[in-house]
Amino acid sequence: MRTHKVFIVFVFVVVWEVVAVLANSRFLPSPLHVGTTFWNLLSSGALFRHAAVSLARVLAGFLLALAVGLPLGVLMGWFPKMENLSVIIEMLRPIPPLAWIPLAMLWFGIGFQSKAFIIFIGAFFPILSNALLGVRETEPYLVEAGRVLGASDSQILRNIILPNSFPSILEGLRIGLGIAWMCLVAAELTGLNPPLGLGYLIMEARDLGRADTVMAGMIAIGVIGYAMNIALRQLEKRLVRWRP
Amino acid sequence: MRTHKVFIVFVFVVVWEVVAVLANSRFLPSPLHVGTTFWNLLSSGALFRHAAVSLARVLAGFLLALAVGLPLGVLMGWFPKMENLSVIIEMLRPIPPLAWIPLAMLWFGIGFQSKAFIIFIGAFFPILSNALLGVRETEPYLVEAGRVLGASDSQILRNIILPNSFPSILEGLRIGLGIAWMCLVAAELTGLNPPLGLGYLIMEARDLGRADTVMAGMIAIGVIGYAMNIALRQLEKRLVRWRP
Amino acid sequence: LSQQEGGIQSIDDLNGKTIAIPGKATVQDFLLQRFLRDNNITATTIIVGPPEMIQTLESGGIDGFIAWEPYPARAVVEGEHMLLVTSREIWPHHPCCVLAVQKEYLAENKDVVLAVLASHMRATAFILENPQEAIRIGVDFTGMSEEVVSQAVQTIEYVYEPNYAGIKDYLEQLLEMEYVSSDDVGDMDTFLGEFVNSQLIEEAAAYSCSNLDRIVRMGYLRADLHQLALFVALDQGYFEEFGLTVELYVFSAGPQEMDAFGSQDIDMGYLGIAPATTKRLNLGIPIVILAGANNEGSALVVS
Amino acid sequence: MITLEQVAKTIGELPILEAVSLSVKKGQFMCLVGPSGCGKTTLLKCIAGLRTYEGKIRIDGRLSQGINPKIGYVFQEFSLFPFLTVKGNMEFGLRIQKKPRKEMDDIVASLLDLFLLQGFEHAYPHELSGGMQKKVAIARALATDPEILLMDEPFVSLDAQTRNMLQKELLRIWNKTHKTILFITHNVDEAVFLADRVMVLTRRPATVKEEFLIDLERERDRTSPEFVSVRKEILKELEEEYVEQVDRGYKGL
Amino acid sequence: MITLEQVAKTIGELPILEAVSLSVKKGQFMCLVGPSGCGKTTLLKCIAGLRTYEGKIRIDGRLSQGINPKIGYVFQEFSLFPFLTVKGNMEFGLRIQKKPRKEMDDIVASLLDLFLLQGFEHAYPHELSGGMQKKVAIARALATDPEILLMDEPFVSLDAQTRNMLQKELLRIWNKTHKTILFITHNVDEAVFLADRVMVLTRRPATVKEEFLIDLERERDRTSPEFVSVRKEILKELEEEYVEQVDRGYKGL
Ligand SMILES: Nc1ncnc2c1ncn2[C@@H]1O[C@H](COP(=O)(O)OP(=O)(O)OP(=O)(O)O)[C@@H](O)[C@H]1O
Ligand SMILES: Nc1ncnc2c1ncn2[C@@H]1O[C@H](COP(=O)(O)OP(=O)(O)OP(=O)(O)O)[C@@H](O)[C@H]1O
Ligand SMILES: [Mg+2]
Ligand SMILES: [Mg+2]
Repeated sequence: MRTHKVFIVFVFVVVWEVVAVLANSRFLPSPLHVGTTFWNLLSSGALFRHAAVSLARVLAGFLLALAVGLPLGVLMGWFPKMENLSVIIEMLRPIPPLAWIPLAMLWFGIGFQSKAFIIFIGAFFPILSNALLGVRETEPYLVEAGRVLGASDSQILRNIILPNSFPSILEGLRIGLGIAWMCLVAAELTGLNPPLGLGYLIMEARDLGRADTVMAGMIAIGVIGYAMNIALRQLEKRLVRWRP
Repeated sequence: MRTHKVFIVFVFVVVWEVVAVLANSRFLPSPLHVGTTFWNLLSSGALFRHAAVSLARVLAGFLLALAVGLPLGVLMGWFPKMENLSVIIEMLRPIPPLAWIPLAMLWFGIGFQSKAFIIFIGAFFPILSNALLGVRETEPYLVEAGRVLGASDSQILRNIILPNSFPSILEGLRIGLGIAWMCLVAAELTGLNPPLGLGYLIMEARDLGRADTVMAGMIAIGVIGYAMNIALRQLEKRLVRWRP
Repeated sequence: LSQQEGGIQSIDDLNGKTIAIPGKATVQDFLLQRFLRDNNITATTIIVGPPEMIQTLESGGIDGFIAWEPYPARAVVEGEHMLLVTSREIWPHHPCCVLAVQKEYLAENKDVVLAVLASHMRATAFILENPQEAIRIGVDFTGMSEEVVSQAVQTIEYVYEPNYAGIKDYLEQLLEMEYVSSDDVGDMDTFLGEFVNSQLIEEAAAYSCSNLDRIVRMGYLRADLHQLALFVALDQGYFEEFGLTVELYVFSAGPQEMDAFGSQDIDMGYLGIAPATTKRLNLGIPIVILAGANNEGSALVVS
Repeated sequence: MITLEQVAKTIGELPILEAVSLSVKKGQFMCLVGPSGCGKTTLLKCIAGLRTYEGKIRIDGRLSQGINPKIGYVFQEFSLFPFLTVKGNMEFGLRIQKKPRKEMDDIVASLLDLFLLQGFEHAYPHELSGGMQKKVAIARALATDPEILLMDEPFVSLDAQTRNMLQKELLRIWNKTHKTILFITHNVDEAVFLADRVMVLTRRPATVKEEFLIDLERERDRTSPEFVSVRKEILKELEEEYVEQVDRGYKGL
Repeated sequence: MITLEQVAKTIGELPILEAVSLSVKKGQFMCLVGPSGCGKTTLLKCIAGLRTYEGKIRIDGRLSQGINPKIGYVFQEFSLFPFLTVKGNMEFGLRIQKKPRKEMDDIVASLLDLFLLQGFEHAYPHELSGGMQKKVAIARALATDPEILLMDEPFVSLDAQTRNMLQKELLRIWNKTHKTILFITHNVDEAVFLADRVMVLTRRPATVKEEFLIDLERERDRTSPEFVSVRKEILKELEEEYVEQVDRGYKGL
């Protein structure tokens, strides 16, 4: 498996190289060029500083989304009445993070919080959505079995619904995490002091026309996002050993 | 249910009104003010023109994501080897749509396609992800039952896996659709001819400091997104009657 | 001087304050740095998107900002804030927006370029001669209030001569700060000689034609009063007089317009000198600057 | 003590239960038999509070409302928690009752012994055979030592020896703890071997057709003439319902 | 014709099957009995090609590789497609074979009749009782008229009358179509009533312990002395395994 994956990444890089050579455009720098830039950014420590700031923002927004979205999704799946909230949620869901920026700045100023809010907006809905799905898809017989063993509503939620919908919840986390990173550029578009962050790095490089740095930033986001995704998968493997 | 929902929207508007009055800031217009702006945009036909263009872009990107993401997700869930592709996918997933813009313009120019591509980027991953989840979560006994009845791989996919993972797939579509709309502003940030689109409307209003128009645009996106979501739910209700 | 609640009345009050710029390597970035250096002030600069500058100023997140029009004008009109200095006072006649053309397009469609240039020059003259009428056109095109537009045009110097000296000055600063590499620039005068074409202005002045029957794809920036000449030319039908149809593409910022030049989706366009220069060099996007659109037109705003 | 008064239930257009009235005294062992699909499971679920119904159900004299903690239930269908091990499943009710760790371990150990499941405490349900799953489900219901046991075909899928052994064990536990037991089975032999009373239900919509008091000494001899004769009588009642069903073409809707 | 040569299977550390050799001739009806959890289901799944194994399995002389379209299978556990109606489930195999609509409808209609499920063709599995679900599962396997039938406790959860009726129906079908049938049951009575040969398996790891040829006229009389005596002998064999199991504490792992 591992060698397969390395191979696939290798093929991807080769294809990119070929396309880059054929296109011969500064807009599409070759992997080697991007790699050099990446390495320079890394060894100068700049990449690390950008990444650390972004990671903090993404984590804050993501954890907030988790803290609000997961319980809300579970409750909405559990209490039919709560499902009515979906009317607000489904309306807020499609609104672009970029459109939230003015309001986020108004509410939270230019600091950390407004960035976390933008990321929260992105991660919140899929987490909620998949938690709700997991709860709703729990087979009724499991709930009944819990009931006749004397479990209260909250015990059924904790001891049956949650473990049973874990795969679906984790998928929601994975999607939410991906979107949290997706919202990073929007979050780091404005109000930066100091001007740090991978999203900022990308947009500055883009404004200056540094395609290699843009790609280095994209790769940094890709790699960190991938690593966090792997961490979630490991968590799943450990917690969902019971699947056939 | 319906009255509950109307009530919840009503509460939401009232809270907004109160907050707006308390904040007394021209950056947070009251619902009434926004409502008037919305109505003016609607009756002048401007909102309709913006919405129609955006809808076409979102639909194109979303349908493309569906056409690629759904089969790919199903195949990745079905063939263990295909799962190795996830290494690329999980790396591409967190990259922000805004960062894709330069490449999108390079590949697809400035027109409809590059906008659809940005939206595709957003909708693709959750659709793929939830399709994969649905396939992987299909109980093995269903596959075995199909096998002993002589079903081939493709028949098992079509006649067992797909109907069985329908709820999960539809959740992916719902999430993907939400994110498609979320990417609209990013997609409509650049190179518009004519200058139409709800994302454009919002960003222009933001430049001009028209908070009421920004919000009217957000509401328009919210309402259209909600309507499309309802359509998906209706589809689910009709196709998943078999749930207990 | 009396200072109420840390308010800024004079230049010296800026010491130790936080001032927002729209982005690194923007003209405003250099204006502010020059201003701070000239006045021996230290201040923190942070990046805030222009649309959010006014509200951030009001919420206390920053003490001042430097931005292009119409944001200073809006701050004055809508928020009763104060222009501490205009960019004219910091760097007189500094270059700002320009009219650029795709190099290849210039070679192959010189007549079209001349027609556009001639229209641009006529429009600029119109603005200078009929300021009130120009303001009306600005209001029509941008949707801003008349107050804002008339406030804004006061700080903008509308020109058509390409500001060779100013661009050179700016480029030197870019090199100094390593936003562009000297490898790409090579010999400065050779580069600028190619990048800034000052001759066509004269040729255009004498150009006449009425039946070009051509389409030109033109980029411009959303709600940017620096590009008033374009709006005037459209409004007054100057392009049509040449038999030219202008297909407009709107962008939210200059760097994006440069990308469109790069992907050859537009032929000509109005945009800021900063993205035009940096992306010309860093991405090798072959554009030529034909004319200025305006000089100056930015200001430092405080509460 | 369980009392049903005119309990009825209709799902959609289909009447499932019709005017079921019966009562099981405290400490009694009652078996329910009836044709396939007649409504036995539905009836048991109504008593457990898992289904709504018309009419009245009283548990120890009080109108039943929702789930009663006195009741233990063995489901007919697969009902183990797939995400818990054998041990986790057996412990579930004890955890809910917040029993101390030590006590839980003791109970689980003795259940593992009783059901010959030693060595499988850490296996997940999908790693068990059908019969083993059934045994875990019974053990889970017994673990909390409920006053009332509702058992829906618990011994199905077990080999004859295990079944016999568990029948005797159930009787022993019942004797010792004076539980009230309501037991569904298709195996008339089993019903007569276990019960104080056997209730025969009609074809759907189910109602009480006939009641048999089994007044035989325990442990009962399956070959004794009394045993065989009651067994035959019950089978005859069932046969009637079956024939009726076949004649009427068993139209459901 | 099914031939097993030294078939063995181990899951993890646990040996399930050990050197199982047997053969079922074409048109034969063989029953498998054995203690709970000994490996019967595993053996049947190996034959169906649903599990990997060591050793050799031949179907009609050819080494079995993967699923064999000649084989029909009735699962022990719930196995209906929850997203299909009763009719949809019964039709599934026929659709796979691309049978014409008319033929499918005829087959489904006769199966609905046979299993007394008329009126339920549009019901989904979760709307059926346990016994009804079992019947649909059997019907689904019969629908495609496979040459070989592997049946894992198919008649469990059915009332005595339905069970008897279906036993006879199965024999009738078998007689008419000369199917090869391998049938798992815990009901020794059922085994002796149905089979040409009854194979007793040992406790886990399962291997063949003893084979009984049932050379009685059909339709068999369950009370005939021969019947009763074979039944007793088989039960004795099973008892031995059971006792052994209990003695050894049935340690699984
Ligand atoms: N996936 C698995 N992982 C681990 N062990 C398994 C798995 N599947 C089956 N087993 C073990 O294999 C043994 C035999 O199982 P099998 O289902 O074949 O028994 P059986 O003879 O059909 O029993 P029953 O009569 O109860 O149905 C059991 O001990 C079971 O625990
Ligand atoms: N959710 C449901 N929707 C519709 N019909 C249902 C539902 N649940 C049960 N039924 C119907 O109720 C009737 C009785 O079902 P029940 O499970 O109580 O039967 P049973 O007596 O337990 O049968 P068995 O002996 O087969 O287990 C059946 O005809 C079944 O189709
Ligand atoms: Mg039942
Ligand atoms: Mg089995």
